[in-house]
Amino acid sequence: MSAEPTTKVTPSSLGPDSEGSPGASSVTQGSGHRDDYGSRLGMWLFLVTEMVLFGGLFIAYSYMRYRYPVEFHHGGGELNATLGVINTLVLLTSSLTVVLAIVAIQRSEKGRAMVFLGSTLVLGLTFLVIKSFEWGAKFHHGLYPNAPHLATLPPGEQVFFGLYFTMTGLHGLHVIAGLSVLSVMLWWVATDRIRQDRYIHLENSGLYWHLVDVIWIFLLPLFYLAA
Amino acid sequence: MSTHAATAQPSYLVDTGSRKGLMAWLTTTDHKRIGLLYLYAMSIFFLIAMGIGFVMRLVQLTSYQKLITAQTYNALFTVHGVIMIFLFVIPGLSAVFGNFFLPILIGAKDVSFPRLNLASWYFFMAGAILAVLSLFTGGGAPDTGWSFYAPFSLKTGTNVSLAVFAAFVLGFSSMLTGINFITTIHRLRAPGMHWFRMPLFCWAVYSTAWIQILATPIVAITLVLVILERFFGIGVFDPAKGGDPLLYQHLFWIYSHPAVYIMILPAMGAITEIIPTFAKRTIFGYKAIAFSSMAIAGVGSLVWAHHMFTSGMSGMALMLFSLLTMIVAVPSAVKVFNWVGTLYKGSIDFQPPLLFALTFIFLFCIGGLTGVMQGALAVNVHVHDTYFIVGHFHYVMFGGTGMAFFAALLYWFPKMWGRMYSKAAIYASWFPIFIGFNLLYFGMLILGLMGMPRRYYVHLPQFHTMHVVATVGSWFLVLGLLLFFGTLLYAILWGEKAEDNPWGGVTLEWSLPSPPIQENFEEIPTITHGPYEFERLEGKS
Amino acid sequence: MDWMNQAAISAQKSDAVFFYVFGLSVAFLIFITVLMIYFVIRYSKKRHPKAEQIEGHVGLEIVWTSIPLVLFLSIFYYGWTNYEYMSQAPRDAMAVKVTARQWSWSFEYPNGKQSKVLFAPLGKPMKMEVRSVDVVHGFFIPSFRLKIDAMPARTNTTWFQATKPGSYDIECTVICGVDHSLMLSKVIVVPEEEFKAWYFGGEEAPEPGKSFRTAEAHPDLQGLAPGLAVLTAKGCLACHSVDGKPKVGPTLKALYGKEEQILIAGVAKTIRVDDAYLRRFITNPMDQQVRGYPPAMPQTALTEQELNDVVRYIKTLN
Amino acid sequence: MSEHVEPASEHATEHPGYGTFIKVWLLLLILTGCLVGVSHLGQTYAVWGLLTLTPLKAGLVFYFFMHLKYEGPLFKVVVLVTLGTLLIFFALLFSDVAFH
Ligand code: HEA
Ligand code: HEA
Ligand code: HEC
Ligand code: CUA
Ligand SMILES: [Cu+2]
Repeated sequence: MSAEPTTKVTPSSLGPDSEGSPGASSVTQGSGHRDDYGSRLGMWLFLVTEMVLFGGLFIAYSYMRYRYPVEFHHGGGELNATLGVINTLVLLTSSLTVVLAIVAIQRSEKGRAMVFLGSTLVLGLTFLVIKSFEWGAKFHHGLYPNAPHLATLPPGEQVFFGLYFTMTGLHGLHVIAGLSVLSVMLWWVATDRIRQDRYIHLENSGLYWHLVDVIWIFLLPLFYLAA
Repeated sequence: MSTHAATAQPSYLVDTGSRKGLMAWLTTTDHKRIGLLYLYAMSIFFLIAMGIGFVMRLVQLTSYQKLITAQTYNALFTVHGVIMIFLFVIPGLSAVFGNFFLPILIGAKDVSFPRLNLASWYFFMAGAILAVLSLFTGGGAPDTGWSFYAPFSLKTGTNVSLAVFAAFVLGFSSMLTGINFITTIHRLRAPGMHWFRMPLFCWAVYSTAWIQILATPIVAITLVLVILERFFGIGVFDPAKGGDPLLYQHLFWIYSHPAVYIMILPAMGAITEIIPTFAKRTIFGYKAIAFSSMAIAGVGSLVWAHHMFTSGMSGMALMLFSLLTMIVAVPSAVKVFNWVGTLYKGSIDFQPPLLFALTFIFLFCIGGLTGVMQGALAVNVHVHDTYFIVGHFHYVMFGGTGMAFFAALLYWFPKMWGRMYSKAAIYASWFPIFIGFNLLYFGMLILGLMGMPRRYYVHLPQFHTMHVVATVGSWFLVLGLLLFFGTLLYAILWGEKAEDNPWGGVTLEWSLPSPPIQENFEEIPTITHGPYEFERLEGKS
Repeated sequence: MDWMNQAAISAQKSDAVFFYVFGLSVAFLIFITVLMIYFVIRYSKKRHPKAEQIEGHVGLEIVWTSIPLVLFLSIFYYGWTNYEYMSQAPRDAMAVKVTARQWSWSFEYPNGKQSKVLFAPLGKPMKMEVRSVDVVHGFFIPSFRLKIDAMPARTNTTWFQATKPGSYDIECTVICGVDHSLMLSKVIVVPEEEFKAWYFGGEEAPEPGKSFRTAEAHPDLQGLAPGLAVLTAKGCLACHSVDGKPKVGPTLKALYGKEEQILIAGVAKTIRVDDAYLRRFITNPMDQQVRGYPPAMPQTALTEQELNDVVRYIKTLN
Repeated sequence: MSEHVEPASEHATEHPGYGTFIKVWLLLLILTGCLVGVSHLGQTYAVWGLLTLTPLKAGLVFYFFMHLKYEGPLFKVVVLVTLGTLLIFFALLFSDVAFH
């Protein structure tokens, strides 16, 4: 849900008569003119809240890691680093395709833009599939919160897996949110609601997607490479 | 003022769209109407929570202990605290007066994202409804206090999960409002309205908005962790699984201390508007006040652990946080002195809003100074979690934010509704409010020093006398508040028509008709001077 | 000086800082309030029809930024140094393990002795090692200005050195559930010899706290009301006053007919004190517990006649 | 809006092309490789890798993919303030944990 308010709402800065005059003399007044810069500012401020949201989790993580260095080392050993790295590459690439889609739109290459956006969606889904395999394996081994097996492990490892599921889970939710938003963007590109002179929504959705990528960039070494 | 006679646009209170009546209000994107929506909703919550406060005082008379069990009492102060904090003082001035006046004060027609603004209100209402639901569903009303300390909040059978989720949703509303206001101030200032020509209320709302977006997400994630902990047992806060209750306290206060500045900054901003208007002179030390708002927002984010001095933190942390706590008090002091300085050599027109503004200064000083006492380590060990704290925060939250809310309401009332209230009735209500307030909360300060712990259903006999004093104080307070709200309610419905500029103010809102027209300005004004230039007015008349 | 029952060195340290801040606060509050009122009167519209537009004064801003800053820093420093003293137990302090649970306190001394009330020798440092077995609690002795949270899975320490014999409240300050406000106990400060007699004495050693209280009680039984004579002889007055002062146990004054909260097997009930209750309580004190008091009353054998006298005497105290 | 620091609503600079972003992407892949490599060298290296390479990667995404490079100063300030705040939260929190 997180990305929606901003993206949904940005159109409101486009008044009924905003279509025609991108280069209006006074930049932004009232509801009568479109303010792309303002929309991007709003989006960035929203990203600020997302950064701090995950920041809180990173704070919790480092606090606990400081308390339980050995257990976190062990916990990290249980995770599948290869899958983690593959998923990193997948997400990085999906990030690339989003910016490329924007470049394409800027050049009025609608077809290409749709291909790029489509690949982003595919890559995002790939990420989720890999992720679900990974979670499935953990569940299989009884390494999930409240599992009888986990309860036999030292406290620090229980915390490690608690954090692992919380942080990757929350990240996963963000991936799903991002994919939903990007699907809408794909549709809008297809129906020409996003085009060369008007692509702020795509841009903002892209920003969101990149942030999701950045968060993963941090999750990789914290969990998968911790051992 | 005659220029407005021929305004083409109708007042914002008149429905012009296709929707009429309630529907027109519930779908509005007009920042003024949204401000009022907040105000009406909030007033109801405020009255309920005050009613609960009143009942808690009766319990302390011990005569009502048959009606209210210990469990109910624990639920009462939790609900009282949650409503007051999350539904009243945090959104408080920012959502009501910020929404209504921020765009007007900077010469804009609306906020940057009007629909997001309405969405924030719906989030607010959703959070409120969830909070109310949490009282009657699951294991019953939460009994942990508004701070939801783990591991008690993880173990109690009461409906903490839903209450915490409600707080999460309310936090979301608060963040969205913050995003909106920052963007609005950056993008929608009228031509010529550069930063140092903004009225100081805008600076206050701006710095508040920054705290809203930088601190709120931390509490959001903390509350999510509590929910996950309760449902799935992730073990981050539960010592049985290796978690750490201290981590919970850190995360909770990282937000909840800055939150107290979310409460007070817009309140200070409103006071800064009121004093020059009635002193008929420019504010003393514009930049000092503007920067102190930013300083409070900045340093205020660095003092959270002063709520945890007895929790067993490291000596290093104790020292640092006590030091930072002292530093954050400085900008507040600067503001107080500048307000007093603004009265100097003014030409003071004594009116109800000024009376409440000065009452604010007095009560806030008591609250702030007791805050400084608590910030001193050696004293904190004694007063922590006693009624001294309860006294402190009622002084700053009720005497501070609450009184400023009242003052702002009195000040902008004629503008918002185009009607005037009975000044005599307001003056009359001030006496019981002031006397009752101090009996009630100064009584609490003394109780705290005597060693009365907070959140106690029953107290030891040596505390009884002071508890009686405090309870009697609450009766005076009720009397005054009923008169106060009654007067305003009467005025909204039947008050006489107000002038466009009843107080002789010079900020932009007073150049509009009362009530303002739908898009605020027929034509966006061009600003050529600072916000409080009273000579210009004199020159004209 | 006896400000609010100041009974330990930590209390003196804390109060010193309090008075320093309090003095400054009162001075500033009066200064600001008086100035405000004076300006409102002196520069009212009538007396001063034309306002002067003073935009500010850099010098003044600097003054009223730096003076409070310096004062605040001094408050910090004073508060911190005194706190350092209050929190660092001296090496020779006797370490007592304090255990909090929903909803009671227990104390364990280095030699393994345990008690429900805390016994402490006068003028000797006592170190508190505070833990909790369930949720967070707060260990608070108001008369010592001493507080430390009882955390699960973590031990917090503090210490005190009592300066006055007597019995002082211990309260729980962190909300910990329905009986949070019943989680009370006492600390009993006695001269060192008496403490030692108990501490080194065997199982049977009498609990400390008698000496300073028997001193108050009547030594001479002759001419006393029969009930009072029994109370004195059986040592009840060690813990109960007949004049309304709270001691280890509740006062017996005005007890009869009073409504009270008692806990039976942990469940709170409100009862009215009558003959039957008094008899039951005195003969079997461990079966129930009075709210606000530790379950510390020893069972004492009384004859039926003595019991009658005591009950009759308690009735006369109304 | 005369004295505004913010640029007008249009991108002031030329839009970068496909090439730039592909180069950045390659760099990101390489850095990820380095990070994995370094983490095999032992605990200390892994931590140092984490502390240097990860922010570098995040920085690249912010700077190029998220167009910070092409935006005015305001957005950079916003990001810096956020990161600064988080950093201070970390530091102050560790004044507790690290000195026990
Ligand atoms: C509106 C809300 C608000 C505001 C503005 C403040 C302002 C301050 N608060 Fe308060 N506080 C709360 C709301 C607020 N607080 C709440 C809700 C709690 C309890 C939460 C809970 O546990 O439930 C709390 C608790 C609390 C504690 C923790 C107590 C404890 O639990 O142990 C502390 C400790 O340091 C503290 C300190 C301060 C300080 C130093 C300020 C400063 O900002 C005050 C600055 C102002 C002044 C100092 C006055 C003006 C200055 C002068 C007149 C200058 C001259 C003075 C001198 C030179 C001395 N507060
Ligand atoms: C802005 C915030 C705010 C305000 C205005 C108030 C207002 C009041 N508060 Fe509140 N209070 C808090 C915020 C606030 N409080 C918080 C955050 C806590 C901490 C909770 C916790 O521990 O977790 C707290 C805790 C708290 C306690 C401590 C409980 C405890 O620790 O045991 C008490 C005790 O008396 C109390 C009393 C009151 C009273 C008597 C009022 C009075 O001012 C109210 C005056 C008004 C009236 C008396 C009613 C007037 C109106 C009517 C009569 C209308 C009738 C309506 C109905 C009948 C529905 N409050
Ligand atoms: C070691 C201290 C001690 C001694 C000695 C003692 N008591 Fe008590 N007494 C207490 C305490 C503590 C309580 C509160 C009881 C509880 O909570 O279990 C109490 C409670 C009582 C009560 C109930 C009071 C009420 O408020 O309901 C009575 C009656 C009483 N005691 C009588 C006596 C008599 C008679 C004697 C002597 C034979 C005596 N006590 C000796 C400590 C003592
Ligand atoms: Cu134990 Cu409150
Ligand atoms: Cu605080």
